[in-house]
Amino acid sequence: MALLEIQKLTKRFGGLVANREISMQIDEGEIVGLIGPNGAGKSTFFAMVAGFYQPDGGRIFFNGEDITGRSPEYICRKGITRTFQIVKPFEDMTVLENVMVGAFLRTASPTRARKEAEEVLEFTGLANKLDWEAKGLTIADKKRLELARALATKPKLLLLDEVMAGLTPTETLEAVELIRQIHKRGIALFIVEHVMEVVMPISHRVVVLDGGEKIAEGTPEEVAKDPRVIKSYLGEMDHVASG
Amino acid sequence: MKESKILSQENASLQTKIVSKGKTVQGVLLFFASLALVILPYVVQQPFYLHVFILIFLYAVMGGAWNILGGYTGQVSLGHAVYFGIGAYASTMLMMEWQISPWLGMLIGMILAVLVSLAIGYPTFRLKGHYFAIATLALGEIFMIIFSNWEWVGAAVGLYLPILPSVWINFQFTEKTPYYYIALGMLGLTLLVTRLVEKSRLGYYFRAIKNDQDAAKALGINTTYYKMVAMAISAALMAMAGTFYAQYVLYIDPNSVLAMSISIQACLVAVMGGVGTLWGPVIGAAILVPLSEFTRSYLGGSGSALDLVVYGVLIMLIAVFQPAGLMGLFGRNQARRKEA
Amino acid sequence: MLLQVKDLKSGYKGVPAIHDVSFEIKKGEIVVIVGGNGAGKSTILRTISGLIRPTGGEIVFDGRRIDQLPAHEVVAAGIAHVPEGRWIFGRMTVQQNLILGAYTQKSEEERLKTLEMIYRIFPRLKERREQVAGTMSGGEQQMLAIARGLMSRPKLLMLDEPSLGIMPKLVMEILEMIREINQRGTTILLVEQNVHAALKLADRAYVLQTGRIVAEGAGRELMEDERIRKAYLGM
Amino acid sequence: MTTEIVIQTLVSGLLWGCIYALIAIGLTIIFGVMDIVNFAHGEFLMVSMFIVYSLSLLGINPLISLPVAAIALFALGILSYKTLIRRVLDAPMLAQIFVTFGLMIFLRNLAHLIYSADYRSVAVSVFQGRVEVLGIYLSTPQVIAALVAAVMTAAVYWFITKTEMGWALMAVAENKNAASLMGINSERMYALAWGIGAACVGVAGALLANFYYIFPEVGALFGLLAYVVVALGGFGSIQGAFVAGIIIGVTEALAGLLIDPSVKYVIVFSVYVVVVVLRPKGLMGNV
Amino acid sequence: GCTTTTQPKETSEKQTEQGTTETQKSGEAAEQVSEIKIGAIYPLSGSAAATGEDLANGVKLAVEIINGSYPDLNLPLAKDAGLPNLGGAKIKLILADHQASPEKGASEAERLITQEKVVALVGSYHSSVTATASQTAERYGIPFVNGESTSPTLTKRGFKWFFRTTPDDQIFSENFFQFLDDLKEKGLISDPKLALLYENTLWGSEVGKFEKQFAAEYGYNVVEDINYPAKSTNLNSEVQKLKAAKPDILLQASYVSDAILSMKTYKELDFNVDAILAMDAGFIAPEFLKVLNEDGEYILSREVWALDLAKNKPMIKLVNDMFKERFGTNMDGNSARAFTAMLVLADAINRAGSVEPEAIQQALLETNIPAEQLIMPWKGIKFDPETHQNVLGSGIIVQIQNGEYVTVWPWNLASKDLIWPMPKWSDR
Ligand SMILES: Nc1ncnc2c1ncn2[C@@H]1O[C@H](COP(=O)(O)OP(=O)(O)OP(=O)(O)O)[C@@H](O)[C@H]1O
Ligand SMILES: Nc1ncnc2c1ncn2[C@@H]1O[C@H](COP(=O)(O)OP(=O)(O)OP(=O)(O)O)[C@@H](O)[C@H]1O
Ligand SMILES: CC(C)C[C@H](N)C(=O)O
Ligand SMILES: [Mg+2]
Ligand SMILES: [Mg+2]
Repeated sequence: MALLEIQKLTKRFGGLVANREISMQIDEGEIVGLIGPNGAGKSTFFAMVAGFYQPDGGRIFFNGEDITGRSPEYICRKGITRTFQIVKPFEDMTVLENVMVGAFLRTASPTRARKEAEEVLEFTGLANKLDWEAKGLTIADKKRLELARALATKPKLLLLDEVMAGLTPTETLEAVELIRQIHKRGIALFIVEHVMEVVMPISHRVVVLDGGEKIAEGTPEEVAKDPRVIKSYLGEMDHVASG
Repeated sequence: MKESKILSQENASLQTKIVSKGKTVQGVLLFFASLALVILPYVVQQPFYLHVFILIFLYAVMGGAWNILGGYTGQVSLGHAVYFGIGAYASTMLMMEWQISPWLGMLIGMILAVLVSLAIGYPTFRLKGHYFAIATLALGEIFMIIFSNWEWVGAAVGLYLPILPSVWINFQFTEKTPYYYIALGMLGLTLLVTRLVEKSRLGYYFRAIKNDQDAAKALGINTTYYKMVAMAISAALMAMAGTFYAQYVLYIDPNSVLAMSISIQACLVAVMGGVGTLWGPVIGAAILVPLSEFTRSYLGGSGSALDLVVYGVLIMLIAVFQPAGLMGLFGRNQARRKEA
Repeated sequence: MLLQVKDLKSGYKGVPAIHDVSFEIKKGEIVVIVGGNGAGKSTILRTISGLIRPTGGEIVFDGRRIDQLPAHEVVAAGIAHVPEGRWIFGRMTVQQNLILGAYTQKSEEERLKTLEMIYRIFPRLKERREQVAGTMSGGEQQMLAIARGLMSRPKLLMLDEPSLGIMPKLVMEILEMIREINQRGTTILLVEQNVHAALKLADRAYVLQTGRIVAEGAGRELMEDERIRKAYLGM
Repeated sequence: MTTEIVIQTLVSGLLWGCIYALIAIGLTIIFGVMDIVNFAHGEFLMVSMFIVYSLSLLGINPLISLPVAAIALFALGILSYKTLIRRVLDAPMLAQIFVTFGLMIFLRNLAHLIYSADYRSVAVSVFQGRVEVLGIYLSTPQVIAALVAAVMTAAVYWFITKTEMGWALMAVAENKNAASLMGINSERMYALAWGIGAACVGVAGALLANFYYIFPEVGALFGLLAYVVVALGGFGSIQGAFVAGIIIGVTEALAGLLIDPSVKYVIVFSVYVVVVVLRPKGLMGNV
Repeated sequence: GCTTTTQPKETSEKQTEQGTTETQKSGEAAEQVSEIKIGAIYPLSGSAAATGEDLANGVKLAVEIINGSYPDLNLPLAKDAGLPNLGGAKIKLILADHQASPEKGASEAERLITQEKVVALVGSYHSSVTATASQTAERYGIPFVNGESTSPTLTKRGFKWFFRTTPDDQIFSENFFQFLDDLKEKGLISDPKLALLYENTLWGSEVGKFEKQFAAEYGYNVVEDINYPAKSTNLNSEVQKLKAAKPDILLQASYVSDAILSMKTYKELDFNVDAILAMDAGFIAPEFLKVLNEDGEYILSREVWALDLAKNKPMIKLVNDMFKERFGTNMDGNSARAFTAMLVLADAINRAGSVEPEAIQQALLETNIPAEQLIMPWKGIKFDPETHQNVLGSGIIVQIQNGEYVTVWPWNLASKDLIWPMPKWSDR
């Protein structure tokens, strides 16, 4: 059975159809990439899966349960955690406290939450900024914090919306490694990212949106060769190759 | 990379040491301060000064109650007088109608306040920022008008509490000292509750909600539920203060226990002291109450409103120079450490 | 020399983020600053544009000290800063955003001319000019931010990670556009994580590490540099 | 109850609604730009009324004192900004609220100190009496105030949405740093917002002084309603404030007549609560 | 001075005992007392501050007359300087501000008693504040003489230390109906329709309650009964409701802001009645006429005092002249009552010959001041031994004629004829 199954999901903003009847699925332990031009509807799609937008049509099943239209917190408790493309750290709290908030989903004990948070921070490489106030972090660090916080909720499926943006190529490699580590922990990942150096090597499957519609789906190789994808999204691939 | 990690760990343990040393110093100070407060009535024989202390405790409880919702959870309520009023009216009516001891009345009032707070919170917690603040303000006024027209609770005429023998069960005393200890006890309770909240999951969730509700939801926090929890705790403590007020002043009417000014005072105390901090409301009350009492005593008799001019200027000065509240004067080092 | 930065020190709330940074930009150049996450690249740009006050050093632009000027006067002096995180006016329309970009440009006629040019470069913006900017997608917003920076017709355009969150096809287009803008006579100071592309584009580049400049040279030169390849290019 | 009385009440409510709107516009401007609720707004109104009163003692026609009051309040707004608000721009919202709260106490009692607590009225009012239209009485000064409210709403709306300076104000409102990167002097814009907001309430006060009694606490009466009007209309929305003012005015009048005067404000406040529960950003809020 | 400091450890019984011994001590010292501190708590800031100032002025004048020597005035203690029985000791007045808040009123009472060591208190205008301030006085066993709070409840609490000189709202409300009956007798009215308008406060709603009660008792027909929120920005709907009910006579109870506002609205909306019978307060505040000028004409208000009473009692003019000289305005019902309360208190202290609370209390109980020695139109001052309410007080009804408050009822005190009905707005 698929971990996440989405049937004909649709979202409109006034006249604009941001998502039109998109169906797809993610299996347990899978890494799926979601790519597409700016404005294609990726973040909107994430927002619906995570319960932040009410779909105008279609259904979402997680672990066989219909979670369409459920609240974000319900969906999170069930095991789907998202990050935000436009980061939303708890600014007045320290890095550690931020992550503890995530950890509290699975434990009520502050000591345990703290231990888990420290572990996650170690894992994500933020351990040396434990007691920084989140507002003092650079954007890239804030994105890492988003990731750490989400991880601390112990999700089964992690929705990452451009958490790898803004890294140097070396840092990108580290990030890819980090994602592999997360995956090793048995967490399925659904990743939106424009940096092909991240998406292509790690995704088992890639879904492509354009203008709110799904235009392609397949292995990274298949998708990268798809002329529609090249035309509307990848453009000339020379810079990708150079990575 | 590895090196820097080790370094920072060292740093961290160093910091913990400093912090724990700071904590012991704090603990010792706290112990002596509490001791001083406990023996104070034996030293200070002037009832008026005891009265001022009682008011400080009372306002610190109100500010502390407000702080749970407004300070930690970031939901600025300007209608907390509702719960204060419920506390005052509930214990008074129970006493007058059924001779129920105000102590029990206080508990019932707290429960009623919690119920009302949930009824208020459920619809209004979908509002954000100023919309929520004004909605609570409006609801506060609505309660005030309803009580002013409600015959059974004395309407606008208010209620004169019957003078009962000065025994503990009656929560009425001819002397100040018992009131002093009760108020001190209530303050202790408020601080304890705040401390427990602060250190537990609740406290983290409250602060998360204050910072970013969407992010909180994404981490599985049922924001409405936790806001209601904060509101309920806040309302219960506020109602407790309300009962105390009624028993202390022995006359209540909508104007004195349900007025907007009560809500604003509770908020002001917390803000001046420092919102979202344990001691903020205490410091706020310790500054504001004497300020108001003494400016009025020394300047108020002239009838020129000079006292309130001075009061207004002082509030502006504090807000301008210590916008994070007077706690900022104490907590600065800690804040630096976190930012650095 | 269009911009000279000498021994610049700056930071946040007393915590220094850059230390004694010195560099220069000649008229007509594209200069790139690269460096890891948190190195202080954005801080340099913010200090130049007056968003934060330097704690030491000098900034001379076009022969004039600007390090003590407030941000709005720096713009008037001819520097546009397209910040990290875009900062578009989300509640206003695309067109209003653009016109505000030309706030220092008082001639209506000039403004319209610039606007026309911008719409030629970014047809997407023309198509969406009545849309409320906040509802546009991330990439669309980034375009708007760059376009808005150009509206003031700056002598020096500073761009902070313009490719952040932009689809691959557009990344190339944007970098291409930067080259075009440069060829039309605007000097460029670019901060970019997309080190390959940026170094390719750059006339000269500086490498920043924990608030200090550790290397400089022509773009292609640096790309060959073994240390740089290791530290930033992941090779 | 005759239809005539209902209509008369409706009309009176409408006029008062316009006056509430007139008072609220200044508040919504300041909020829209600064995200700060000025708790001293009612006191700005009071100051304006006292200015008109003081000038009337010198025999100056309220028509002339109206622009004087507007200018004086413009200055007061800027002064408040420069001396107080500017210093708490980066402080938490609560500190901002309390600066203005302190300002409220200060102004109210300063007026008391200077003018004593007495009630006063402007002796040489030009806008006097009432007009009768089809058996409906309209108080002349109120009609004038209502007209000014409508004109001012339109003017302010035009200024904010159609002029470059208006856009600059909105830009600063949204993101001060981004605006300064556009070359907009945010300091000046903030001061301007306070100036304009205060000037608007100055006009309101000058008109109100013609038919309302004046005393140091008069601001409290209108202040609370102004907050509710602004919140109902949607913080920062000019048209919203106008519509909300009228809704509040009419609701108040009809509730008093048809239900019971003692609960008229229960109805008024309930309207606000119900509306925002259904539309959490007020009628026309976009913030 | 007199010390009433109590030891916190003592039980209440012991406290009384000790209080007695201490006061005895101070009683012995009484002969050397040169200054007697009396506290006065009034609303000196806030929305009632104008009235508060007026009241404070009344008290100040009384103190001046007591402390100075004014042989022409036939008032208690006027002739001699100070209190003769205490060796000419002077009264020292300590004013305090309660900001119309019951809590602050109690707080000020506390401070005046324990810090300033006042021997007695006067005040506090607002009945709600008098309620709490007098409670504090009761607890400390300090006499509290109230001259101007009219809630009947105040003297029904069984307090030992609380005394009230003014008649209460029950008496005043009844006065209206006695007046109406008198009008009936004169044939000015037959079966008038009454409307009631009163503010939604302690005072207003109590007045409303009594008016309804007496209307029923005296057999009058109430066609509209409006309890309106004080501090309304406008009173349009209230007035429309009144218009719809078409009453002949309006009975109104409002503080000054609403009194002014309502009159403006009556005029604006052309609401006419034969008479407005006002329950003083706002309608007799000095600002009422200052703001309204001729629009305030013909209002009938119950009062306890009017300047034209000087016709029968020339002393009233003398006192008023002194008042006017010092404070620039004429006295009114409020300042006259506050003035009287202070005289009553001083008189008692003098007769007690001591500042010992119990002695003052005893003297107050024995108070018997004849009508001639009052500036009030009362039959005298004598407190009911149980309730401590002055049983000799009564009200008058005044009408505003040509900008003056003239007494029109009771007929025997009237200085001018009643103008009935009041002219319609359109005929003015
Ligand atoms: N709240 C909204 N109201 C109106 N339109 C919206 C709203 N949110 C998104 N849109 C529009 O829907 C489309 C899809 O937006 P979305 O943010 O999902 O794109 P995206 O694929 O995530 O793009 P990017 O890669 O640039 O982040 C865009 O055209 C955007 O302008
Ligand atoms: N607003 C701020 N408050 C406090 N410290 C800050 C702030 N912004 C940045 N810093 C700190 O200043 C240092 C330099 O940050 P800066 O943003 O200039 O780096 P950067 O090179 O632009 O990094 P990135 O590539 O992640 O954008 C970092 O250590 C960062 O934590
Ligand atoms: C009308 C007033 C003399 C009555 C007084 N205000 C009171 O509350 O009792
Ligand atoms: Mg997106
Ligand atoms: Mg940066």
